[in-house]
Amino acid sequence: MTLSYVPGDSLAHRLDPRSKLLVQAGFAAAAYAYTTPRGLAALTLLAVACLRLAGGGPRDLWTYRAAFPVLLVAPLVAGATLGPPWFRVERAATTGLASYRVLLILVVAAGYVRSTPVRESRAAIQRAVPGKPGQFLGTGVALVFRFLPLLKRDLLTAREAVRARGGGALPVRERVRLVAVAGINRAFGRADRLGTALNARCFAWNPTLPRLALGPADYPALAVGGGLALAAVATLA
Amino acid sequence: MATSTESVDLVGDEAATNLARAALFAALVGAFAYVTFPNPVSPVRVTLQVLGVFLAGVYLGPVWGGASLVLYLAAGAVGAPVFEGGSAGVGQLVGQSAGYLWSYPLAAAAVGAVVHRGATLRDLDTVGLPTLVGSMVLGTAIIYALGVAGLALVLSLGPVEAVTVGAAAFVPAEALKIAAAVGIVRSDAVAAA
Amino acid sequence: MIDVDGVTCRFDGGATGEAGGVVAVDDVTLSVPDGEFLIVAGANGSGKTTLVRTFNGLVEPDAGTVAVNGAPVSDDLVAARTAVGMVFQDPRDQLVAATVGADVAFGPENLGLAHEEIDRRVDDALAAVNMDGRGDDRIANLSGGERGRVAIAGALAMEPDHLVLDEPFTGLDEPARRSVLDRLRDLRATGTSVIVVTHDLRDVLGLADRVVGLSTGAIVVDDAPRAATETLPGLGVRVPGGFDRLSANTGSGP
Amino acid sequence: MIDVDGVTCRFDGGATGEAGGVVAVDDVTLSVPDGEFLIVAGANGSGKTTLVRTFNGLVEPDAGTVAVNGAPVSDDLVAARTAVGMVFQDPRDQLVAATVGADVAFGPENLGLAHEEIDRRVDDALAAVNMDGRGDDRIANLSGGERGRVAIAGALAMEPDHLVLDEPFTGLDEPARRSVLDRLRDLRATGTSVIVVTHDLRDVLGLADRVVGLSTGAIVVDDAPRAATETLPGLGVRVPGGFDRLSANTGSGP
Ligand SMILES: Nc1ncnc2c1ncn2[C@@H]1O[C@H](COP(=O)(O)OP(=O)(O)OP(=O)(O)O)[C@@H](O)[C@H]1O
Ligand SMILES: Nc1ncnc2c1ncn2[C@@H]1O[C@H](COP(=O)(O)OP(=O)(O)OP(=O)(O)O)[C@@H](O)[C@H]1O
Ligand SMILES: O=C(O)CCCC[C@@H]1SC[C@@H]2NC(=O)N[C@@H]21
Ligand SMILES: [Mg+2]
Ligand SMILES: [Mg+2]
Repeated sequence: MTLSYVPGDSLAHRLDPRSKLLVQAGFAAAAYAYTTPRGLAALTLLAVACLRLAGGGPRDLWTYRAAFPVLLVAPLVAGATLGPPWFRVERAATTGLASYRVLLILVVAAGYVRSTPVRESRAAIQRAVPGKPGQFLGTGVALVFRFLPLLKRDLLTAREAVRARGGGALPVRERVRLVAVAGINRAFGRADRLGTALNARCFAWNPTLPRLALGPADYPALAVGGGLALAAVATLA
Repeated sequence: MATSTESVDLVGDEAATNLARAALFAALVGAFAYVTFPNPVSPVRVTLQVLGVFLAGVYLGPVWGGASLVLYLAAGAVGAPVFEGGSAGVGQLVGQSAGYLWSYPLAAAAVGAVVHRGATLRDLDTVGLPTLVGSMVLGTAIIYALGVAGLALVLSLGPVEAVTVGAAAFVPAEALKIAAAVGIVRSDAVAAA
Repeated sequence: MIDVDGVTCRFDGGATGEAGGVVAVDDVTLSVPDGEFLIVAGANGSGKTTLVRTFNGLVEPDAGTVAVNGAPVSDDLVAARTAVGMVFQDPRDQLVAATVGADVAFGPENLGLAHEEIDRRVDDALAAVNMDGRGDDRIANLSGGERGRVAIAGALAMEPDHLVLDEPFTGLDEPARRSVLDRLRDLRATGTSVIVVTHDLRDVLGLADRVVGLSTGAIVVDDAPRAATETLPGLGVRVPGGFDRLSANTGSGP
Repeated sequence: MIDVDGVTCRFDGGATGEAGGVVAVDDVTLSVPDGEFLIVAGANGSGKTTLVRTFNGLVEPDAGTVAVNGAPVSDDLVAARTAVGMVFQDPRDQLVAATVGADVAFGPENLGLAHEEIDRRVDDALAAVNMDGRGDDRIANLSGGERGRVAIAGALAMEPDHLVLDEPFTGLDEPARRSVLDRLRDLRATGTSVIVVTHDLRDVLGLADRVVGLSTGAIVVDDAPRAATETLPGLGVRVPGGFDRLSANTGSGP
């Protein structure tokens, strides 16, 4: 299970991707500005609300499991010292709060990811970044999404081909080598064929952008995002 | 029936192919992010991402290699499951491994610049082994520098701890990845890019 | 109008990677008037795909020129690519988006059309390949024939002046094939030239105005369908059992 | 002998990614005796490819079992894969080596055969698809039909007990198709069962012993060719203009 877009009609699904990106950015800034027990307690409520409003739950966080050991061990590493007193609680606590802050930011991001289809992200990017850089980022990002399953497929079909043709009994190392080389070769070929396809289909710098429009629900969201960002700036100033 | 073509600004054959390749390598780094092993000496996991970063620099050169990793970060930010273990979202870009992630475009560009001695690509068969390995060592140094700085900043670690956890623990793994990259680049079965 | 004048395409090393190279297209001269339905026939490896790819500049000839609507392709790629729509031999090579609707919309979006116009074209094109209402399907999950149909829809949605289809019917089931043929007939009636590449004439001969037969890259037949069918079997091309039985076979004779 | 017993295959989410999923194969029971020439026909998306991929374990059924030569596929995948040779719908999915000869030899090498035997099989298989002497060609440089022919050769060289071909003739020119059909006829005579997946019966009906028609994953026809052709057009399958005209059309009637 990886974290990805899940069709639905939750509040977050109806929001404009730009509002959601602003909320995320504001949240991250606030989390850095208020890395205190009270600040993080308040932000915890907000983070959980964000994920809930996107129809998500604890299961969505499972994809971040790789981050958990770092977040857990970092405070211990930070607290440990090479001489007496061997462990300094206040340093461990500081790092512990920093770890927890990262977790909260991940929770909010999960809400965005599960409620925003690729097309909308692409449109948001292309509207936020004007001109060719925006088109490069927008289309490029859409292509990355497109390649991910294909790459998996290329490796899988390379494996299937090897198996279907009696390679199943080969030693593991040989199979891995065959699949890796064939898979990478296929992927390279695919990129070039995709380039040709883009050309044949008039791939242009200035296409019609997908429709995006702020709805009534976006204004409170923009206010939350903006407010968080302002609050963060206020403490830093 | 005639469509007015004056306003259509075609990307152009070469740029479109380069964009496709850049996206492909971004996806490849993403696929490599799924391959993770626990590191016995560090809580940070070993991943294959860095191998993808090396290959992007080698095959695409400094400009498109760097651009490829920019796409990688952007795609991850808006939700492609391309970061460590299939995670995604803006959060990761300010999280504890943020330093590593932001270093990838720079590292790929550096690898590409050393291998190709400039912006125009040269035939990989003419690139000597020392250049190839040297470029990747430089790339690794950039990744560690930013990665360690990121750990220190984000998790408020001291310099010694950050270097231990964030760099020293990965040196053997990175050596293996450099060897694998050399193997792939030198394999004539891969008639790449 | 597409004008091909003395075009030759060589592949370095060719299939065997040997010196000398392969001549895939050999001094071809050909002109396709607007509104013509042309079949390009020939055995495997006879150069059909390579030839039609010069029409929109995907392959650059080593000698000779191609002009579309009077302008040389090499001078104005934008014009050539918008004027010549192409369905690739392998649909997988052509699909660029993740869902059916997004893929069919890709071309029209690049033309910078208005949203309503894009939506109309997408609906229209999907209907022509019997894929109405499947815009949200994921391309990765389609069956082989469904993929081929989406590729055709993507080219139809461009509403090009000239439409090139490289073996378009191979994976299509009977209703889809009929529906596409109906659309091609309509397009021809509105002045679009339609160029179908194939080595199986049974499905399309009834619609054709003219057949060009290739052998090792050179034109060996260029004639009306009825006359061409006499030479074609010698080229490794399938023709209908009897020309007069055609309409019974394809259900789509004129 | 291939025994398919109550097989159902579901795809999570199906094409639309919606909850519930798509039932690609729906409770299929079927048995293919040795030496039978079976056609599996059906419209695009009717589940043909998914069904035959269960025969060698490339798709695992969600319910039901498949047994090859008496042994359940899931118990011994390696045995199933050596007994059932398969030509994929898209030849690109199947090719694993860089050159034609190396690719065709790949399967026999995995069987651990002697070099002379491997060489004999490779030459034999390439001859059957009219690609004699092209062993050194690079696969990346082949035309679409040539690639399809190499894929078929790769399966023939395995000399499997059962040979499954998923729409094998779509890209093949007429001489190649005849040559492959001749080889299939010989194989059947030596007791190999041949299973051809298609939605165009015109090319193969003359050789078939039996036709199974699928519609949305379920078997709706299972009959002798002549009888089956009456129901099949309703399923979106192309049949010869008239059954008796078949041999004239395909040039390969029995
Ligand atoms: N990229 C390439 N490099 C070298 N040779 C090539 C390349 N592409 C095609 N060829 C060779 O050029 C010749 C013509 O190929 P082309 O694809 O045009 O044939 P085709 O008529 O479309 O055949 P098919 O019916 O099989 O699709 C073939 O001999 C092929 O092997
Ligand atoms: N990986 C997949 N995920 C989800 N759905 C799939 C997947 N593969 C196939 N399907 C769906 O299952 C159904 C049967 O597909 P299958 O490929 O077996 O059809 P087919 O009969 O071989 O069609 P064709 O003639 O087009 O090749 C189709 O509706 C298809 O969209
Ligand atoms: O969150 C991410 O996706 C970034 C993970 C970073 C892992 C770093 S990269 C350098 C070092 N070498 C490894 O194998 N892992 C770490
Ligand atoms: Mg071709
Ligand atoms: Mg199929």
